[in-house]
Amino acid sequence: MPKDDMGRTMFERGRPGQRGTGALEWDIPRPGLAALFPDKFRRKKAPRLPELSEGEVVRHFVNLSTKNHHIDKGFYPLGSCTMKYNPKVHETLARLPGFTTLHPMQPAETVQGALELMWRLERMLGEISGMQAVSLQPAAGAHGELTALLVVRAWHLSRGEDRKKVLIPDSAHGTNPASAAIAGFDCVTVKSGADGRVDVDDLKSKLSSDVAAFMITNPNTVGLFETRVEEICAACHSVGAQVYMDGANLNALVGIARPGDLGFDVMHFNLHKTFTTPHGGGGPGCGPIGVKSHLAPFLPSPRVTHHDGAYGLDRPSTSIGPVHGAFGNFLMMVRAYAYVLAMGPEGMADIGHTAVLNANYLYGKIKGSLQTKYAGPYMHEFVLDGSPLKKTDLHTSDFAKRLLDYGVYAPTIYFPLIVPEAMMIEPTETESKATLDEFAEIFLEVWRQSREEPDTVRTAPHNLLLRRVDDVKAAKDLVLTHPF
Amino acid sequence: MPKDDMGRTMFERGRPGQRGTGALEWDIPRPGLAALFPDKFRRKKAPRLPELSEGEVVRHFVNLSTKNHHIDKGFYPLGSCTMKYNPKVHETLARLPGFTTLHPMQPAETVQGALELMWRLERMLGEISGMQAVSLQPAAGAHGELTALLVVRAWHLSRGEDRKKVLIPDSAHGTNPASAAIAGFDCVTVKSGADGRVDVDDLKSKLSSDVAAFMITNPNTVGLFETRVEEICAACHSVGAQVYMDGANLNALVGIARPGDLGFDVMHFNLHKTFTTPHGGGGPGCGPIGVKSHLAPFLPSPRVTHHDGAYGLDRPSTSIGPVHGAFGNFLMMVRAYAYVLAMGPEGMADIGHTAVLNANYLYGKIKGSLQTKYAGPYMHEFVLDGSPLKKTDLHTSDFAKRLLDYGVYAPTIYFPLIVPEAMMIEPTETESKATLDEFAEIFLEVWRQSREEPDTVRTAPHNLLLRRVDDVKAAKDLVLTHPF
Amino acid sequence: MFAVAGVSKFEDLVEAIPAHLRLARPLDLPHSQSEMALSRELRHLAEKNRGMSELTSFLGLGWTKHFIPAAVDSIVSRSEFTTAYTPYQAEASQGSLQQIFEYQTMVAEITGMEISNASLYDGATSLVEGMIMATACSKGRKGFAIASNVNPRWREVAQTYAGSNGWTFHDVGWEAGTGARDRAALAKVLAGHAGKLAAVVVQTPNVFGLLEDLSGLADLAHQAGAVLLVAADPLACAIAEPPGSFGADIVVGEMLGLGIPTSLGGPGLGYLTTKKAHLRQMPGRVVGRTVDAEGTRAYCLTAQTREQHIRREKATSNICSNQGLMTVAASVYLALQGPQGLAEVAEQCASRLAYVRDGLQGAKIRPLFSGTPFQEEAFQLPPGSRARVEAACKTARLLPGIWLSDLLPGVPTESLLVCTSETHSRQDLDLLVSILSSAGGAA
Amino acid sequence: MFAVAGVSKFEDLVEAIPAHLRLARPLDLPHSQSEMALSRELRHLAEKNRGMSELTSFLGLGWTKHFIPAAVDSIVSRSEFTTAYTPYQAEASQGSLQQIFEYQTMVAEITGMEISNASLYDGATSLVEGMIMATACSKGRKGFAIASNVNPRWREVAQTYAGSNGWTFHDVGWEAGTGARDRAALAKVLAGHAGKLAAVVVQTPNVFGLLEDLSGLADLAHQAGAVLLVAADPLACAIAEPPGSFGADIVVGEMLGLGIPTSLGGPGLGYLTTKKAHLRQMPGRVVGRTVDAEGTRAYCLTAQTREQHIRREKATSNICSNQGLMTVAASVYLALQGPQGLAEVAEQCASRLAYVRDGLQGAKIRPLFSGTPFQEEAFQLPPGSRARVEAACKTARLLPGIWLSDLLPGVPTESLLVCTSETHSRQDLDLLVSILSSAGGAA
Ligand SMILES: Cc1ncc(COP(=O)(O)O)c(C=O)c1O
Ligand SMILES: Cc1ncc(COP(=O)(O)O)c(C=O)c1O
Repeated sequence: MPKDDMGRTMFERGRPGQRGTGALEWDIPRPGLAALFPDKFRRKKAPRLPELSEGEVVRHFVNLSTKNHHIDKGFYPLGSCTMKYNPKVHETLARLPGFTTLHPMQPAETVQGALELMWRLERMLGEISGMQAVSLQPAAGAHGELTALLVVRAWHLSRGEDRKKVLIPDSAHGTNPASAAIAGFDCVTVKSGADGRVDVDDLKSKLSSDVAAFMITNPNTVGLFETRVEEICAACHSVGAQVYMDGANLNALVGIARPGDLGFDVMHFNLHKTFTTPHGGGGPGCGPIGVKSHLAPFLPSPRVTHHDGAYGLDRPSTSIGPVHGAFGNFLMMVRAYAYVLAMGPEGMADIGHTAVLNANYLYGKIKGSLQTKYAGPYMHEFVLDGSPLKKTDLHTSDFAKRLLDYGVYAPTIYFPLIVPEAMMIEPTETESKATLDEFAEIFLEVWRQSREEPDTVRTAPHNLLLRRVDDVKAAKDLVLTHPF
Repeated sequence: MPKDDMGRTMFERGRPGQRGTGALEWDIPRPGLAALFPDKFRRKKAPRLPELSEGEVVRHFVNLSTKNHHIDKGFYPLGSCTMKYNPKVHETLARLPGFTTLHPMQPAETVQGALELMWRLERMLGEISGMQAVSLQPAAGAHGELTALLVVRAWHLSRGEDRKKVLIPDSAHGTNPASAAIAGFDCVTVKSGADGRVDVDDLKSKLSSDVAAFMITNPNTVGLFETRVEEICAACHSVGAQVYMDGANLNALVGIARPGDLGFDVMHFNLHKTFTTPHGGGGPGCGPIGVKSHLAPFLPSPRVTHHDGAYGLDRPSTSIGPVHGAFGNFLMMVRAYAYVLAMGPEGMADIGHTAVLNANYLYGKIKGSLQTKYAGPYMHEFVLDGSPLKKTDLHTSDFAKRLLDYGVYAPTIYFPLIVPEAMMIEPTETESKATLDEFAEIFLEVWRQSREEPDTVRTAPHNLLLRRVDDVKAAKDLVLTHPF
Repeated sequence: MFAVAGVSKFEDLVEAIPAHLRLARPLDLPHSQSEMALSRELRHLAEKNRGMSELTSFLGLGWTKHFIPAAVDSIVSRSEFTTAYTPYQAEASQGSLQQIFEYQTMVAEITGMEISNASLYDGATSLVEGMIMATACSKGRKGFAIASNVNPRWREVAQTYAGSNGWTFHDVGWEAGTGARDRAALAKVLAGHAGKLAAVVVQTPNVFGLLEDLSGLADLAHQAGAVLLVAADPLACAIAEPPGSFGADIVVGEMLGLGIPTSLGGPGLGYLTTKKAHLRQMPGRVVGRTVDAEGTRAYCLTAQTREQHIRREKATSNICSNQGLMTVAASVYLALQGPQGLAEVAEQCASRLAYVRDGLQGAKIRPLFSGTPFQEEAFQLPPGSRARVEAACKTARLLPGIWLSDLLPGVPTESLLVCTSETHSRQDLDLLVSILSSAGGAA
Repeated sequence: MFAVAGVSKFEDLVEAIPAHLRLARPLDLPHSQSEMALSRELRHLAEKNRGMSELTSFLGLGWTKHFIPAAVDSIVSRSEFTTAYTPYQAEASQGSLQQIFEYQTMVAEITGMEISNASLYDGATSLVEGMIMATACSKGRKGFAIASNVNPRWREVAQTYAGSNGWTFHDVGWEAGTGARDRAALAKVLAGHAGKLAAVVVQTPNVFGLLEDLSGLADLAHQAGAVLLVAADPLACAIAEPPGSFGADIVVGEMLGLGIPTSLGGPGLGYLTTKKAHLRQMPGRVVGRTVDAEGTRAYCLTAQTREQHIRREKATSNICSNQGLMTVAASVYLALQGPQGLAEVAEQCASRLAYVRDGLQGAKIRPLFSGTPFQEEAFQLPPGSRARVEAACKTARLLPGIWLSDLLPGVPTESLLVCTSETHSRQDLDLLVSILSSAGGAA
């Protein structure tokens, strides 16, 4: 029976007329729908929502939930995603009625605590990053990228320049070019050098007075610090271009080095990575941006102000305008604020230290199998080249699926594009040595199987609720809603 | 790896010096342990508690948790246990700081809401049961039994009688005789008749002026209403004995008939059954007792009072005294109170109706396999006679283990003692017809296997994390704590 | 661990960071606090706010307080949903995948559309994504015939994106009597910008809380070669004919309120539904149904060639992380309510507004417009009464609504936009009516 | 469904209930309420209480408020633990079983004993169960040498059970100077009731909050053929030598506070640890480690022949449902703290009491006894000051402690039992000191 039940939706359960909530009280007269809406507005055919009791709904979702891997279950080495432990107190605090019941249109004097929290968090992020002004409004990293590029665009325009190009390394995350395009820029790709870092000569050759910004991830997506960052920034600045840091990998730097000190003009944070707000199966995130002071006037409105002990809101005319209907994902800010308080200066420094040590330790344990394309040491993550798997006609995706069989998640795969058959591993600082050792053992075992019994790997997974999922069929059939 | 990891304790993980909580603030001088305690009091060897990070602790318990069957996962047909759905709002309400932060020694004027809730719940239980006074203090059903028997004893003593015997049917739950023994009584067993109900002649033959009480479960443990209840009560009363109703099966009666109206003098409730407070893997429960007015003066102290709009506490001198250090399991009372409000008179009546219908429906579906020993119709549960399994050399316990393989829990087995190889099935009113149908299908399939491939059943379970657990070895080795 | 890492000390690991660029001091942050201390601090901040459990609030504008059954958070808070990542590895992520598939189905059903994506940040950005999508559906056109009675907070966000995308907005005003979009004005825009319009953009209920009559609108848009983009309140759709029934091409909006607390407006949940024919232009993630190697039903992310990680600068959107967990909240909420429960909540909201309207009638306070409201409506108070009303509300700890003129040019300064929901008791409504009647009644 | 059930209507199913005994009217209960309405009502009741988040409280007596890390409830509230039954079917209940096994291990470690059961209702009933067990260990003896400084609330409960069990209590008073049990009095009782005593019963810290010196006590008890039964505070055991080190036979007590909120005193968590030799007399459930058919490590309920469902009236106890979920709370709490964290909490509690004692010293308010307190201590205020102190505390919304004389005969009316914990800030302590010093200081 469990097998038959796999994938059965709510729409295939229940019975007509059932509902999971009790009838509401009518302490006022009930005019009836006909009296409320003229016929032309009234819905004729009810939406086919499930008809289940509360118990059935709960059972459905509880059982669904257990079909997920998640951090509280086991190791989650997704590179670039910083799957670290999310402290439970954040969940409690983000559920305080004093935060959850606030309305975005309330008068400022009734939301002083919320504004204070945002004001303080902006400054904390500023101190951590070495940036001079911060906006918390973007709802995720990509949203931050886009917002930051709009800020850069506004700055250029304010100087009478309508620059058209944004330079982006070939190792960049897909959101970088996508954000640049939506911000109205043309993307120009900068090559990576033989060492996996930006090819500075290629960069220089592409810099011009039409370049609005260079977007660079640091540490970059192969886990390497951009050692020539000063030279890069200087070159960009010399043609009037801004340097943007994709801060998705900030976890590696906290307490070790600050983007602002490195020369960057603007960056985004992923609170759902570095500041451990939970990923929620794909969000909500929070993607604040930090800027040097020359860009500050252009940050999204409203801005939180603080005068004479009172917090307020301001909408400067220089601002690019709002990028979110309200203030962004406020409850994620609550969690990040609590995290910074828990860490303090000492704890913050430990984050980067342990993240870097864990990554290099883990690579040390497994490098007898697959190897990286670019030499380390690495920062918080490393990227294996999966090409040797081809010898037994396997792909990185096969290897990944086989890892799942051992109760761990797979690394990020096929990203970045500059490493063939890439397998990107980020252990994070919250995993113990014991867990790293266990993962290394699993990894080496799968490596052994890849050579000695490749079929086991090719047909993985074997131990999960499902065998290999047919994504080709999914893309062909495109069944995107339940066929009633 | 998952298999190897089975059963690994917290004590086998972690590393010395690790802890899952941050250091506390010392905003006062820290005298140090040596200054606080003379040497003779100071602990020399720390307890070997786990040394883990918060993330490791959470991961440990989350993974443990998923090794449980539970109501929110699937059908839980444990007879006599009333495993019905526990509404989620109860969990929220029982966590309101206005309830959880109360101290039992607070002045009554600072806990008016709590006292009001208890006062009202007492009266609600009184109305539901037809009893005239209720005490919420006992912490579980067995505690209620014991408390009730002490009340009965005090009443007899108040009349100058020191009666020594308690009569108990052979079908009774084990707590009945155990409670009677601890209340200082000698237990005398009353036989069940051929119809599964109390053998009234046997009862009468054992009644005497030395009998303090007759304890009877109604509906009884084979799911039958004691039709001759009036005659039973009259016979007992005629010799001055009290009639006690074990209310574990009250779910079958709510809104249909009231124990007080049936003639019982005293009873206990299981809020963790009829009033759906969650079972918590074995508690906390809550076992209020209800009595007719002649027994009320003897109820445990303190009693909640209500005069002139103010709630207070009283300790009548006639009381047997307290049976709990405080007021009992207060947060369970909060949940039960919310449940009564949600149900209302209409919902209450539905409980009994649906519970009874579900039980008889389910028996109708499976009676082609195993059958009951005593004829129905049944109230909320029925008890199958597992003897036919012996034909293929199987036992009820084998059958139960095989059921587990299909993602459902097993019925209560080997209870009551009057049915050989008993299998006691209580579906409850919160299960849908679809779930009953699914269970019936599974049951019939296991029945088929029992005859056609008994080895499959004998060696079950096959699909769970573990195969059959060796309880004989457990009882022999008696490893009751982790061997460090 | 250093030995395995191939170094002898930590500094060796970060030698790639030029020494002078490393941070030589501890960060200037508050000292590390215990969970007890920081909980106290956060509670203190929370208590500095006056939430809607303390104030009686009639604020709406798409962020509406509804009652959230406890079962919602009991599911949302399961770490299986909370601490998972985007479900990349389908075999170990069926929980989130099936949940999203079910969410997609329910949102499509509610809006009357064929398909849905897996979420967008919020209502305002869903409008923007809808507009970007419209430009793609119309092969790059950049003009928008947009109703002036679309939520101004959303329009502002669209404005932020307009410059870099080269968008032109052609405003379509509202009718003075009904508050609905001005049909004549729309006809003019359509005629005046033939061949340039990507979309006709309307919202229902509009900023005045009034249902827009969508009949015939799709044809008008399509005749102009544009798509019909409708921002719609999902709760209103429970009882009002949904945009899909009127041939809308893209429907967007905000799901906050349906299982999601207002939380200062975020995290909310932007949705986008459309026709299957427009799938290739749709932004964001989408889950499809398929099978595994043994034919067992399974779900996975699909149609990914639209997305940034594959198509990079040619992607339909830059969105990556979206509002995943909020779709869990909305899914549980909608599943609990079912069609009946959802309709009852909607009816409650509308009926409570009618109760307020009836009450104000007595004090001669009339709605600003004659259109059909759902749960929000603008009431016209006498000139000069605003200060009196505000003072009376302050005393009563009541937020009576939003003064429309703070939001929108061209409306009288004493128009108050009042939003009711099932969470308002009769007493709450009576209090509002009595304050508006006495402080705001005809002097 | 009726057809399958073999009847044509509901009444046929309940024909066994004589018609005149059936309830002919609806129950007289409040009307069914929606979740929203009943939540409002319960919140209203909760708000009628003044909890310890609103009052500054120094109440203790074994129900002590400690900070509970959020991870505790995040585990406890998982329905896997909350909605499971007693783990009868081991193969489908390993979660609860292993958790209980780990709990047993931790409680045994903390108290320094060999084995533990799976829980009892609360501290008071754990004392009773310990006494019942002692009678079994001593082959039916019914006398108890019991210290008068055992928590009177617990003694009262024992008294309730005494009559029906035929128990006799021989009180052992306390020393006027130290507050500890009176050794001479104990010697007298032991001598006077030779052959009749089941147990010597003491508590540490005792009702005055003072540690009892247990050395030599086990020998004295054993010489009398009795067992040594110690009620012990598990948190004190983190830094104080536990009863097991002194040869105690049975240790009982209350775990409330350690991951479990005070909640008007329940649900709490009674524990009982003992020597392996006494297993057969131990009340309640116990989990043991074993293997499955393939040799994989497994856990199951064991030693069940002691229990009511097997032994019925000969069982060691009548207990069936116990406090299962509370053992999850305590287990998570103890696992999070570890030995270091638990010791730090204990040290904080004791240090904060020392701070109060030092502060009161200045106002010449001295402890009632000279013994060594853990986190609770009785202070002697000047005669006649109680009313003044109570009035001042009421104004300051402070519960300064428990007036000992309300609880125990033979102590001065102005002895105030003050309990401190890590949750008291320095300001809280200063406030207490200042109120006691001014209102309760020498007049
Ligand atoms: C390097 C990098 N940049 C940007 C992003 C986009 O962030 P988000 O998903 O928050 O939009 C990611 C997310 O995975 C990333 O890894
Ligand atoms: C018939 C019956 N009586 C009494 C009890 C004891 O109740 P409790 O476990 O709450 O002590 C039970 C529990 O299973 C029972 O089924």
